Amino acid sequence: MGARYFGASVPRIEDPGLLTGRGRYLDDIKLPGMAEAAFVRSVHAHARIKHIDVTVARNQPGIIAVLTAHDLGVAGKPMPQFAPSPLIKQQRTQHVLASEAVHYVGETIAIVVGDTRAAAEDAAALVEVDYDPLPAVTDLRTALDGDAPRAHEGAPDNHIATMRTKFGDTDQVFARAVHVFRETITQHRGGCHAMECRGVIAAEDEISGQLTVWSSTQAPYMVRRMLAPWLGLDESRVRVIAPQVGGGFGPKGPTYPEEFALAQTARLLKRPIKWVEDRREHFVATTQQRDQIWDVEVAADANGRMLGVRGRCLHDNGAYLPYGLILPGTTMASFPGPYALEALDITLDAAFTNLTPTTPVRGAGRPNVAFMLERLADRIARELKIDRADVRRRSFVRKDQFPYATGTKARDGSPIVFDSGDFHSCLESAVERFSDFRSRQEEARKEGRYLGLGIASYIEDTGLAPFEGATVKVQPNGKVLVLTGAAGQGQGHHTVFAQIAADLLGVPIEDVSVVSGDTGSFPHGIGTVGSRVAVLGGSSVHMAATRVREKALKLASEMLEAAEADLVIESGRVHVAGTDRSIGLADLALRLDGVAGLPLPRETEPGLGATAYFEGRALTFASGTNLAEVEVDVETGTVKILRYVVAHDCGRLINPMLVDGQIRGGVVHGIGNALFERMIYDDSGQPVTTNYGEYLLPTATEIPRIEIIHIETPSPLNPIGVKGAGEGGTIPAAACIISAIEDALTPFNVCIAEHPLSPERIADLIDGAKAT
Amino acid sequence: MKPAPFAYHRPNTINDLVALVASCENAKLIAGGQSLVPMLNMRYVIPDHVIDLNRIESLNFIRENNGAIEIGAMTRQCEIEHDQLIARRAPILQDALRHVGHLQTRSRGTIGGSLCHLDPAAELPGIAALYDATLHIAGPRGTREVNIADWSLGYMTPALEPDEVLTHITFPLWKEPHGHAFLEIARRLGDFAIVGVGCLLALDRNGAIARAAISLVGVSTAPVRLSDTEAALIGQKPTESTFKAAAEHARTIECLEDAQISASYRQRLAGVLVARALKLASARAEITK
Amino acid sequence: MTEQTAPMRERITLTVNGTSVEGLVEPRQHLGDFLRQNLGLTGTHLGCEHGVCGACTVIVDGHPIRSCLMLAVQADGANVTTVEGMAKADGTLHPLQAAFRAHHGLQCGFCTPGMLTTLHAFLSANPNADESAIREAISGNLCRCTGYESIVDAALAAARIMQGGA
Amino acid sequence: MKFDNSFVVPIPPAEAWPLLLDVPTIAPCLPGAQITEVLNPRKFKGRASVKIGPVQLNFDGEAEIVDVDDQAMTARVVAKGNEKKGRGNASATASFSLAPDPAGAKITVETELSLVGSIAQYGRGVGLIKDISNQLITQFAKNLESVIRTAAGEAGVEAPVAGKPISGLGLLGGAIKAAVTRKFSNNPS
Repeated sequence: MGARYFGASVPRIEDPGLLTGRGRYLDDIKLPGMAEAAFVRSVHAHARIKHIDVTVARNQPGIIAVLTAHDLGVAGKPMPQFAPSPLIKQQRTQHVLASEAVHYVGETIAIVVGDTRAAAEDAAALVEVDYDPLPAVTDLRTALDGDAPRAHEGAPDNHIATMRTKFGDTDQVFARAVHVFRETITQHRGGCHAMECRGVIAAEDEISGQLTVWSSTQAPYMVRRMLAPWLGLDESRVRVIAPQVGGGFGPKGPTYPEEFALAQTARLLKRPIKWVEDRREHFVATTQQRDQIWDVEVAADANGRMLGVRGRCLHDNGAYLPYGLILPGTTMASFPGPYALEALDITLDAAFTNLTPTTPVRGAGRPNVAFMLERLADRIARELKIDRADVRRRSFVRKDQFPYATGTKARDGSPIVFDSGDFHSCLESAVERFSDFRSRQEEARKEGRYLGLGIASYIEDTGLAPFEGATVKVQPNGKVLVLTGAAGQGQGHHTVFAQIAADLLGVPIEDVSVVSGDTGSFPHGIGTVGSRVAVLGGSSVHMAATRVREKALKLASEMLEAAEADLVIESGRVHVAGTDRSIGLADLALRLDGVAGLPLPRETEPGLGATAYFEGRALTFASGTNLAEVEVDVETGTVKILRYVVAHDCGRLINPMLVDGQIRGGVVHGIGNALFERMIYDDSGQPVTTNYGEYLLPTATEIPRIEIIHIETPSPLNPIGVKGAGEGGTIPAAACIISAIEDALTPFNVCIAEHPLSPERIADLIDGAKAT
Repeated sequence: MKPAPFAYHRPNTINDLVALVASCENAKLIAGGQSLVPMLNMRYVIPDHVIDLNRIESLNFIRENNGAIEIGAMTRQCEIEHDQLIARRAPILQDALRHVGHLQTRSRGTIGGSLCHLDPAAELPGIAALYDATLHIAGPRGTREVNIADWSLGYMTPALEPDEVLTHITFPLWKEPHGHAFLEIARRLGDFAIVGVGCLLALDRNGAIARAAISLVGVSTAPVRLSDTEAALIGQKPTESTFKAAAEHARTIECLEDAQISASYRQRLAGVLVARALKLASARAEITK
Repeated sequence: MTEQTAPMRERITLTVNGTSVEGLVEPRQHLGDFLRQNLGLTGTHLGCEHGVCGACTVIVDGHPIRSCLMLAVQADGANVTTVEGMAKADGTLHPLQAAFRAHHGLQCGFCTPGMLTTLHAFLSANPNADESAIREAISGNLCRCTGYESIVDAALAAARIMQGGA
Repeated sequence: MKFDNSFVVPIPPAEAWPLLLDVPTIAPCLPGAQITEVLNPRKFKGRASVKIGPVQLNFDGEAEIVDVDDQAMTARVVAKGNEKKGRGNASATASFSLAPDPAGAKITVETELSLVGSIAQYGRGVGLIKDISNQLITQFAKNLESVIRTAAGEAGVEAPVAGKPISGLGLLGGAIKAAVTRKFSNNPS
């Protein structure tokens, strides 16, 4: 079997509908009798609710219901914990509707159901909530101080959990190190900002009692798992469908209060109800990420080789814990980066604040750790006056060390092992594109222009456990159907699954269709988080399609009376090589679908199909190095990114064009984190950047072309040799841009240990450095 | 994010408009709507009546008259952006328009809407200030004129009575050959200006500065003309040190601050951009000499 | 239900994708909602409803506009083209649509209709646009997926085809 | 947001103190504010209007005098209001204290104001809202001063008219002036 599609830049099978306005996103779904909902949300960051008066609101035209927690029967019934952990000291999940207290601006208090969204908004503005404001925790730096206000009234403190990752003897390594440097590093939160906001439709079928929930989610199976027991329903009575989803980027992974509220309200009112998050709601009600403060030390030898890292991280989890400790956990799992450290000792404390809760946003904790480690690497270079790339060269895990046990341990206690990689090749292939940079930099400085070259390397643990699965089936018309639990949000999963199946079954890709994200069409799934779908979903399609292929060959060999070894599958038919004898997959499928009175061949299960699950027993590690060239206008502090190069290793490429798309989008998200996106709250916890004029996403004019170099070290851990590619663009990008800015400002001796950086902040840094 | 309900009116003539405006309580006029509709959608502004100016044909024109460019209040930004007369006679308007929102908002946005909305960062009021423009007002008491210097009464508050409407704007053109420059720093192209600087500069036969106009947007609630700086420039040679001195002046103007931008940063940019705009305008003035 | 009076509605007539349509709209309903809800043309997407993201861009009388910032009642008598009106009746994709597919100019597809309509109007008026002009033209369209480069490449390729080149 | 104001009135503290506790007199000192209902001698319903550029806000709410200490001559007015069209809530605590002064009595008003909801969530307006609030409260203190002076029989001082809407452009102009003339300590140079 020669790969025809695997490895080729195949145009996506998803595109024709999306290009002609026929994508079916959540808000495009219209059900008979469907009402629309709006939520009354907290305007306070922290307050007791004294009273909620809905009488005026209820009497507005076009209003069907205005429901509080008590009306909905959900008071005192918080949402379940998605990811329980014994480390959690204070178990706090949000109530579907708050009835006693609110803990961040945007928290749901009441649901208003009307004939139209506009009518629901009219009435929502008339719900009177009488609050008793309480002091709010809005500053992570002091959140764990004894005298800090409590994010939750009556709590002993704001401490959620302490996590620690450690190997080697840090005391000894730091004691004998020639160099030890200490840094305080700050990273600020941003949002997901998928162009499609979240949305939910819930409808209960009166006769069957079946509850169907459409949700713009990354994880429909998780929504079902959370909803069914909470509603007291068998899982079989709850079907969750993710329609076309307009981007996810992490925050569409958790299950939200709105999903619970819509389900409960639809059942209560006995009619379908839709809620579509508007952009202002998205700014307060969809989870955010990246607030962390690091106090760390790095030990290096005389040549600048990194020996050890130790320190503490303060992590802001916002007002609740909707996702257990998964987000801080991804921070800890990102060590030791690509570096062969002798010792590591990191302690993380997660804290509650009265801000929007945090869960993973593209990269999760990894961009944080990459930023921290890369700032330390640059610090070593600066202090030792050596090339920044040399610190990496000397500190990386070498190619001959793979598989490499990092020293860290997985949650089950097993050692973490880098399965494959070639960190040095990634580095050198990117570095060589800037061989003339230093001379250009010197020339430019003579003209008063400040160029900088940034560098950042990273690893990404991908293919997160436990599993994804797929059914591959040849239909009686010869066309192939792939059913899978792994839903997509624009990555092109259907295309890559179709590529894999089409190759194995010898059919044109046009003959493969994929159905995903519907708990009613495939029994088990986890979700599209942590760059895991190509690895686990792709492998499961490969396994299932391989079984179908074997089944087809076995049956064809009987029907064509030829040895299996002599058979080839091409253009939807099984041929006896070198003859004109053949049989169509359609005929085989028809045969196995069965005809009354005609027994199936012996030891053959019905249907020309198979189901397989691929279990991710160990992580597969993607890696890479980014370089960026910037110019800083030192008078205004503005930054122009002139060039950006990514050298990237995600194992074998199923579809290079799609991988490039993932990388470019990811890099631009990271550039947003570095230069543009800042979610600002005032001291009382009011968010003040709740529109796109003030919260800035990167735009086409601010972004350079992104050059991509692929290094392929196939993963030995899965049958197709792939590693995840969804977040690798984002992970190093902020670190790379900040590195470049710092490099440009070397003549001013500016040191940068934070992001995002506004032009004003850059100007202040220059002034501050001049002054010292 | 849907607006609160309102009644809608669509007059066809200025007279009908003036009558309507006088008869509607809590009304908002909609021109291009590119600032108003977001405020409606976000329910910052909740009018009982919205009066649409888009069908009043007589408010849409660009013409030269008596040494001045006259632009009707409902002339769309994209029309000014591509107009040949403007390109010849007041190209700085087109330079500034490149920074006004985006392709799609300039398709609807109007010059009159921009002047009446009077956002502190808006570019077009800054150009009006640069030219000492006159605003022509119609109302139940007849018509009147307001100089741009008297137009702002405060934050987003033009000198317009509730029953009056802006009909057109007159930009007196400079008779002498001159150079122009419009420079702006915003976070991204099309964003609200942190600071924008417009500059017109004429040189005499000896190469000294004969006339100068400098206007800044973004720094205060209304465009700021640097009259003292302009006066000090007269007779000076257009050199780096002249520009530097002007920049020093610009750095001392009192500036607004908000959640993201401090006053001192605005002052810094005012200085930098004034120097750069003067340099560019004088280079262009050299060519026109 | 209440006895309060129904909101005032206005009757409008306009041409959408070459077909004359009528509608009864509340004055507060914006054009984007009218296209989506009243006409079922759900290809026009609402991404921010405050005029920044560009996903709702449609072409009105030849100009790309944000349909969340234009009241439906204002479109009375207008000629509107949405993404649904770009392909030929026989299903042949517009050169821009084909180029978007060939260059992977879309991922989640949510910003795509706005990108397509913006570029359709822009390239029709500026057939020789270069990369920087194209980037400027779509600077009012947010995309979180692609990083824009593939969209720019698609636009450059489509511009060549729209001019009758290779 | 915190604002401190103080002024001196030419009457002894013992005479000024009861005036200060007379809410129907002091409430209209806040520009744009009026009392709509007296619930009890120390609790009132009222209304306040303010215009921020194109945004006209109308608050309905309650004010109550609490913690009155006639010995120390201190009291607090706690007020809160909801914007009638749901655009946010305002709450304020004004702490009054009276102390002897060579010229009569010195009145100190410390006000803590907080705004929440959509009106507080527009970052570009944050600086301006602070200036307008400062201007309102300064005007309140000035009006209060003149009310007390009038009550004390001082001639030529005009008391504010209850319910008179916020002094429109003049007040706004003042706020703007306050905004643009603020001195900044972190001036570069």
